[in-house]
Amino acid sequence: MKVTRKLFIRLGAVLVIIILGVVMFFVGKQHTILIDNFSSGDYRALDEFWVSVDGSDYLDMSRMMREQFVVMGQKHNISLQWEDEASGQMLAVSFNISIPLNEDMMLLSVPTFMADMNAPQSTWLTHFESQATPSSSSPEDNTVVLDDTASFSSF
Amino acid sequence: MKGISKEFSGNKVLNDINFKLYPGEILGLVGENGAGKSTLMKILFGMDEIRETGGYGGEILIDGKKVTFNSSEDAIKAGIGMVHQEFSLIPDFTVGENILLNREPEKYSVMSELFGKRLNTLDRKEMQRRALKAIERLGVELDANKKISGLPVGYKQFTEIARELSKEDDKKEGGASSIRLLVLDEPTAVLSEHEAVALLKAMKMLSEAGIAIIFISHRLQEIIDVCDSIMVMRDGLIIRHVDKSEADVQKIASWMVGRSVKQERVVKADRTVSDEIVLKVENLKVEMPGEMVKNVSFEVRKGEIFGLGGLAGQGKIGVPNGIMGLYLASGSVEFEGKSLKLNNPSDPLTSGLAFVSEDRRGVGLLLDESLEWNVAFGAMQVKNRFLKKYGPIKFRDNEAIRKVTEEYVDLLQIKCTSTKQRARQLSGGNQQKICLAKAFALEPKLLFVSEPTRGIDVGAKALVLEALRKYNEENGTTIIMVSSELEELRSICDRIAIVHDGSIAGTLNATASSEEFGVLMLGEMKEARE
Amino acid sequence: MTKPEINMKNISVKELIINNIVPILFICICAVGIPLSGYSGSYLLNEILSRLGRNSFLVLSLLIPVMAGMGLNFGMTLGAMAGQIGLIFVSDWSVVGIPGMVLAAIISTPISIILGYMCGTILNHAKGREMVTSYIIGFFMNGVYQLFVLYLMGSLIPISSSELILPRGYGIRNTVNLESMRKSLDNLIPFNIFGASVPVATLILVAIFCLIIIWFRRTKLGQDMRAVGQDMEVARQAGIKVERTRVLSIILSTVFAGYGMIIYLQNIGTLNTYNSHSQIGMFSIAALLVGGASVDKANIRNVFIGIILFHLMFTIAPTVGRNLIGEAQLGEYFRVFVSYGVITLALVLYEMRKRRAERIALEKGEEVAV
Amino acid sequence: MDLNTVKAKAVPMIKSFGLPRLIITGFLLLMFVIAPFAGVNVASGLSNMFTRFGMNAVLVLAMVPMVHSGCGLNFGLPLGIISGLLGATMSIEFGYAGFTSFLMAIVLATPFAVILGAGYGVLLNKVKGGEMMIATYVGFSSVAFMCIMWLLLPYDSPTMVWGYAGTGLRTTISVADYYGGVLDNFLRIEIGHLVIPTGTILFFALLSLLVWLFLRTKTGTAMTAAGSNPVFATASGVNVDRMRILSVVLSTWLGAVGIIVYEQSFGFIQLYMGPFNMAMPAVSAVLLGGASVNKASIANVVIGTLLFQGILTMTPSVTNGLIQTDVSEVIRIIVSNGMILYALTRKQEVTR
Repeated sequence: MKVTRKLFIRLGAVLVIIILGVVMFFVGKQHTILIDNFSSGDYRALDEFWVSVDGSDYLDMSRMMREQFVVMGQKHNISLQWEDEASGQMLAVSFNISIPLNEDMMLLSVPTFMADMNAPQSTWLTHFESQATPSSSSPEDNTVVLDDTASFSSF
Repeated sequence: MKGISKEFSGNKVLNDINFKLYPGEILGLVGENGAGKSTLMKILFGMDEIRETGGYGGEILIDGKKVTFNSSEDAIKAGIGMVHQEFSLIPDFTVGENILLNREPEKYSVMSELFGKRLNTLDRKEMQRRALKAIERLGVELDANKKISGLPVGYKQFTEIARELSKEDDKKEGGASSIRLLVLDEPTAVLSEHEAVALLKAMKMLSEAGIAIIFISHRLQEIIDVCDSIMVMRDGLIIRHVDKSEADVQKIASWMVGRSVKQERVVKADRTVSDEIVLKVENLKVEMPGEMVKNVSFEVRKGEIFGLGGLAGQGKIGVPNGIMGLYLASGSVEFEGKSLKLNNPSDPLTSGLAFVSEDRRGVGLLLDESLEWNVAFGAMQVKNRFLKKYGPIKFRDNEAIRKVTEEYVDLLQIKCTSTKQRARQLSGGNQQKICLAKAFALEPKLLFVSEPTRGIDVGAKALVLEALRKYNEENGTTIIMVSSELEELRSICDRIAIVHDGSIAGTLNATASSEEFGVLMLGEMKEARE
Repeated sequence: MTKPEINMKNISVKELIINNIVPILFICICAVGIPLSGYSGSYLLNEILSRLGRNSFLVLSLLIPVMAGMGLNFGMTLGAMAGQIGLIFVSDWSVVGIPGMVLAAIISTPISIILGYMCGTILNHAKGREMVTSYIIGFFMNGVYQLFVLYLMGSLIPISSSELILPRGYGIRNTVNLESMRKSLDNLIPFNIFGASVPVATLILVAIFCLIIIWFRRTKLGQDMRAVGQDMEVARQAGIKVERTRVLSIILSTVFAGYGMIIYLQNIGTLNTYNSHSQIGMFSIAALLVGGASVDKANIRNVFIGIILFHLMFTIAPTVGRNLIGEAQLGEYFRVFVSYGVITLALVLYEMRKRRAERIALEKGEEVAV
Repeated sequence: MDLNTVKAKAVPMIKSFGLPRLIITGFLLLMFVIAPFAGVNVASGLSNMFTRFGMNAVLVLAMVPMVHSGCGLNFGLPLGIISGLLGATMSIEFGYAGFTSFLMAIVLATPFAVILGAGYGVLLNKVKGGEMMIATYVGFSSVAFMCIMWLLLPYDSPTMVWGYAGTGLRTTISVADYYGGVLDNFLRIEIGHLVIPTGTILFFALLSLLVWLFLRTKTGTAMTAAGSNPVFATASGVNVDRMRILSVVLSTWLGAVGIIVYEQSFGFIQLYMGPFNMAMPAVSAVLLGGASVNKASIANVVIGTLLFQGILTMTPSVTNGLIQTDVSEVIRIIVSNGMILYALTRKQEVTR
C-alpha cells in the first residue's frame, strides 16, 4: 500500500515538474513581432501611427517603416493610435494577437489590418523568414577554444 | 546455551559449552586470550563473522525456546545488547546523538513523501528524552549534550551501554523486546579506578532491574566483587562454573592458565649461558597504541633465550618495538655496555640487534617484492652485504642475493615456487620463515622475535621454534622472544618475564609452576583491591 | 550550523591565528589593496553584491559533500556542465527570461542526477582520495561534455538555431549569447543602495538555499551524512548505508551546482561553451577556503565571508597591479596565483592538522591509560 | 588447443595487461590498419609518433622516482618544468648557442631543480597520504607564481623579451638559434616519409639507463622499499623521509631536463600558462604503460609514451581522413583522464 502511495506521489511530482517545464516553454518562448507600415497590395500605408506592444511606450511609425518588438510568450496586446484623415480625430484600437508556438518571427502588417479589422488574424499576421546574414564559413568560425586556462581572464 | 561448539577451518575453538543464566544474574567470564570467550559472545550475538565461517553447533535457548539469530539485528530484537571493546562512537556527536545513532526518533516532514523517509527531521526533544532515560537507568551522571570527543574514556563506555539500554525504546517502531541480556566485553580495561567503580555500580543497578549481564574482564577482583557466578574458560572449554562464594583470585588464576604442559622443554639442559649481561633495559617507556609500555626494566644474559609474556594489550609487544625505534620511546637501553640511541631504527640495527615483528604483513615484509628482496634488504642496508662496488657507487649484487635466499629457503624449508615469488603469495607460516631469514641474514648478536607463531599452523609453529632454538645453540645468539602463548615460551626459554600493565610483574624461571605465572599475568599480586 | 566550540578558552591566540590563517591573510591583502586600487566604495559594493549573488549558490553547493566527509567536491564541474547543457537547449528553443532559467534548471536536473550518481559511485571506489579523484572526474567528464557539445549537438542531438551551431553544421559555438536572460533574476526586484544595485531576487534564492541546508542538517539524512563523514566504520556498524549516503551527498551537490551555474551565467550574460565550467569548481573551492573552511569543516558563514574576501581580491587585483607596476597583466596573474595558492595552503594545513590531531589523540589515549 | 585452455591462458594475461591498456593498444593498431584507407601515410604517422615520443618520454620518465618512493603520481611536474624553463631562458640570456646552450640549460636548471625539489619533498613529507592533491596544486600555484616572475625578472635578451616594452618575457620563445633540434638532428634517420629523431631517443635511453642503474644501487633499493612498505623500510634502518625527498629531487630534475628536451624538439619555449597542463599527459602516459599509483618501471614509460603519443598523432589524421572531423582533443582528454581514474579506483592500490 505504502509503496504505491509513495510511487504515486513521486510520479505526481515528476508530472508536475514536466508540466511546469512545458508551461515555462510556452510562457518563456521568445518571439519577434515586426510591425510594419508598408503598402502591400491593395492596402496603402498609413501616413503615421503610434504603436504599443503589451503596454510599452508608444512608438511613432511613419510611412515605410518597420519596427521590431521582441516579446515573450504567445498572447500579446497591441494598441494602435492614429489620426483619422477625414475627421482629424485621434482614433485608437487595441487588440490581442496569439503567435503560433513554432514561429520565431511574425510580420504584422498594419495597413492590412486597418483595411479589415475583422479579418482573421492570419491575413495580417504572417510568418516572416528572417534574412539572417549568411555566416561566412571561414575556418576560424569553426574552431573553438578548448584550452581551459583561457577562462582565467574571463572570470 | 547448550552444547555450543565452533570450528574455524578445522580448529576447534569452542567445545561443548553449556551454561545457564537467570534474569538479573551477573556472570563473570574469564579466560586467557584465545580461550574462546569472544567467539562465544559473537555466536550469542549472531555476528556475520560466525555465519560466514560455517556457523556453529549446539543451540541457544531463551526462556526455554530455541532461537537462531541470523544477524545481530535478530539478537537485538531478542533483547540482547553487546558492548564491544572498541568504541563505536562518532566523536563530534553529542552523547545523546551517539546513544541514538541511526535510531533517532523522527518527526514527519512533507518532503519525506517525495524523497523518502530519510528526509524526516529529527525529533530533538524526543531524542533528549530517550537519551536521558537511558542514562538515568544506568545511574550515572552524564550530560547528553556534551560532545563525545571531549569526554574521558569512562563516559564513552557509559554512552555505549546507554545505547544498548535505549534500544528498548525502539520497540514501538521495530518490535524489539526490552533488553534482557547485556554483554560487556572488557569494559573496565580502559577505565580509571574511579570510573570502573562507577561502572560496577551501574551494573549492579541494572541487574537489580532484572537485566542479566555477562561480564568479561581480566581484572579478577572486579569479577569477584560484582558477579554472582564465575565461569572460567580455557582452550574452548568451560573449566569451572562456580558461585562467587567458591572462588578467590588465586583459584581463578590457576584455573585460567593451568593447562597440562603439552610441549616438552626442548632446550638442552647442559647448554651454557654465560653470566655476562648483554642487554640492560631501564625505565623503558614506549608509546605504542594498544601496547603501552610504562616502565620496564630487565636484563638479558648473553646466549640465553629470554621470554616476554603476558596478556594482550599489557605492553609486552611494545618492548621490542620501542627498543628497535619503531615507536616513540624513552628510558635507557644498554647493549654490550654501550647505550643505544632510541627512536632511531638504524642505531640498534647497526649495533647488531635484529627484530622479527609481530606485524608480519605490515612491518615484516615487502609484500609486493620478491623473496630475495625481503631476505636481503635489511642486511644490504645495515651491513652493506650483497653489494658490488664500482667506485663510490654500490650496486645490488643480485647473484649473491639469490644465493643467500636459496640457502635460507632450503634451511627453513620455505615452500615457494621460486625465490622471485612475491612475498604476498606465500602462506602465513612461510611468510614468518621469510621474516626469520631476513633477521638471520643480518647475522645479529641479539634477536627480538615477537609473536613468531601467531596465526600459523602447528607444523610451521614447531619448525619456527626449532629454527630459533637451533640458531641460538649454533651461533650463541641471544634471543628475546615475545609471545602471548605461555606454554610456547616455557618450552624454549630459559627465563620468562611477565609484563603486566606496562611494566614487568616478575621474572621467573621457565620451570616455575603455572600458578605462579598465572598470578603474575593477572597482576593481582601488586594491586590488591578491596 | 555548528555551534562554537565549547572549550573556546583552551584555544590559544596562536592556534586561533593558525586555524584562520587563510582569512586573515586575505583580510590583509584586501586592506592593503583597496586603497591602492583607488576604487570607490560604491563601485566595490556593487561588484561585491553582484558577485555575491552569482557565486553564493555555487559555493553553497559544496557544503553537503564536506558534511559527508568527502572533502571539497571538485566534481561540481559536472553540475556546471549539466546547467550549461540546460542553458544551451533553452537558448536554442529561444525560451528567455525567468521561464528560460526555470526550464534550464528542469532540464539540468536529470543530467545532474545521472552525473552525480556516476561521480559518487566512482568516489566510493576511491575512499580516502576523494578529492583528487573528483578532480580527475571533472577533467574526464569535460571530455565527454566536449564530445556531446562539440560533435553530437547539431548532428545527433537536434539543435536548430544557427546562432548556436558552428557554420560547419554541428557543434556549439564558442559563446552562447544569453543576453535575453541576462540579469533577469538579478533585476526581478529592482533595489538600489548607495548607488549599488542589489540582486534582491537572487539573494532571496540564496537565502532559501541556506535555509534548505540548515533544515537538511536536521533531517535524518543530514544526521546520517554527518555520521558517515566522521567515521564511516562506526556509521556502518550502526546500520547506516554508508555508500548510498555518500552517493546521495554527491548527487545533491551536483544538482545544486547545476542550478548555481544557471544563476551564475544569467548574471554574466554569456556562456563560454567550453570554458565557463572548467574553472568554476576551482574558484568556488578557493572562495570557500578563503572563508575559513577546511576539507572537513565548512559552514554557511565560511561561504559568505569567503566570497566577499575572495572576490574583493579578484576585483582589485588587476588595477592594483597596474597602479603598482604598471602592468594589469601582473594583477591577473597574481589573482590566479592567489586562487591556487589558497587551495594549496588550505590543503597543506589540513593535512598537517590531521597528522597533528592523530598525534594528540595518541598522547591523550596514553594519559587516560596512565 | 580447445577453447577452454585458450580462455584459461588468455584471462590472466588480459588481467595482468590491464583491460584499458588492451583496449587502447587495440585502438591504436586499428588506427594503423585503417590509416591507408583514410589516405594517411603510415610512415609519416610513425615518424610523428617517434618524434613525439622523443619529445615527451623524458617528462614521463620523471614520474618514475616519485612513484618508486611512494610519493604517488607526480602531479607536481610543473615544478620541474619551471626549473627547466629557468635553465633554458638563462642559457639563452647568457648567449650560449648550439649544443652548448642545450647542455648549459640543463646545468643551469639543475640547482633550481634541486632546491625546488627539496623544498617540495619536505612539504610532501608533511602531508603523507594527501600527496597527489597537494602536488597538483603546488604545481598550479608555482606556474601562476612564475607567470608573475616571467614579467618581472630582469631578462633583456632581445629574442626573449617583448619588443615594445623591453621587459617581460614573451609567451613563446623560439629556440631555433640556440638548441632547437640539436638532439633531433643528431644521427637523424630519414627513409622516405619515415623520420626518426635518433639523438633524442638516444638521449632518453641514456637517462633511462641512469635511472635504471640508480634503482639498482643500495640507495635506489632503499628508495623502492620505502615506497613499497615504508614501515618495513624504517624497521630496516632506512630513513624514509630522506628517500622520499631524494626521489622528489630526482623527479623534479628529470622534469627539468624533460622540458628542455621537449623544447629542442618542439622549437619553442612556452612560458606563462604553458606548463600548466603538462602533468596530466605525462601521468596518464606512465599509467597507460602499466604503472600504478605505487609501481612504475622504465618499460612502463616506454610503452606508455609510445601508446599515448601514438593515439595522439594517429587519431587526428585518421579521423580527419575518414569523417572530416578532428575528435583527437576529445579522445586525448577521455583517454588520459580515464586512465588516471582507472588507476585511482583500483582496489588493490587503495590498500597501501
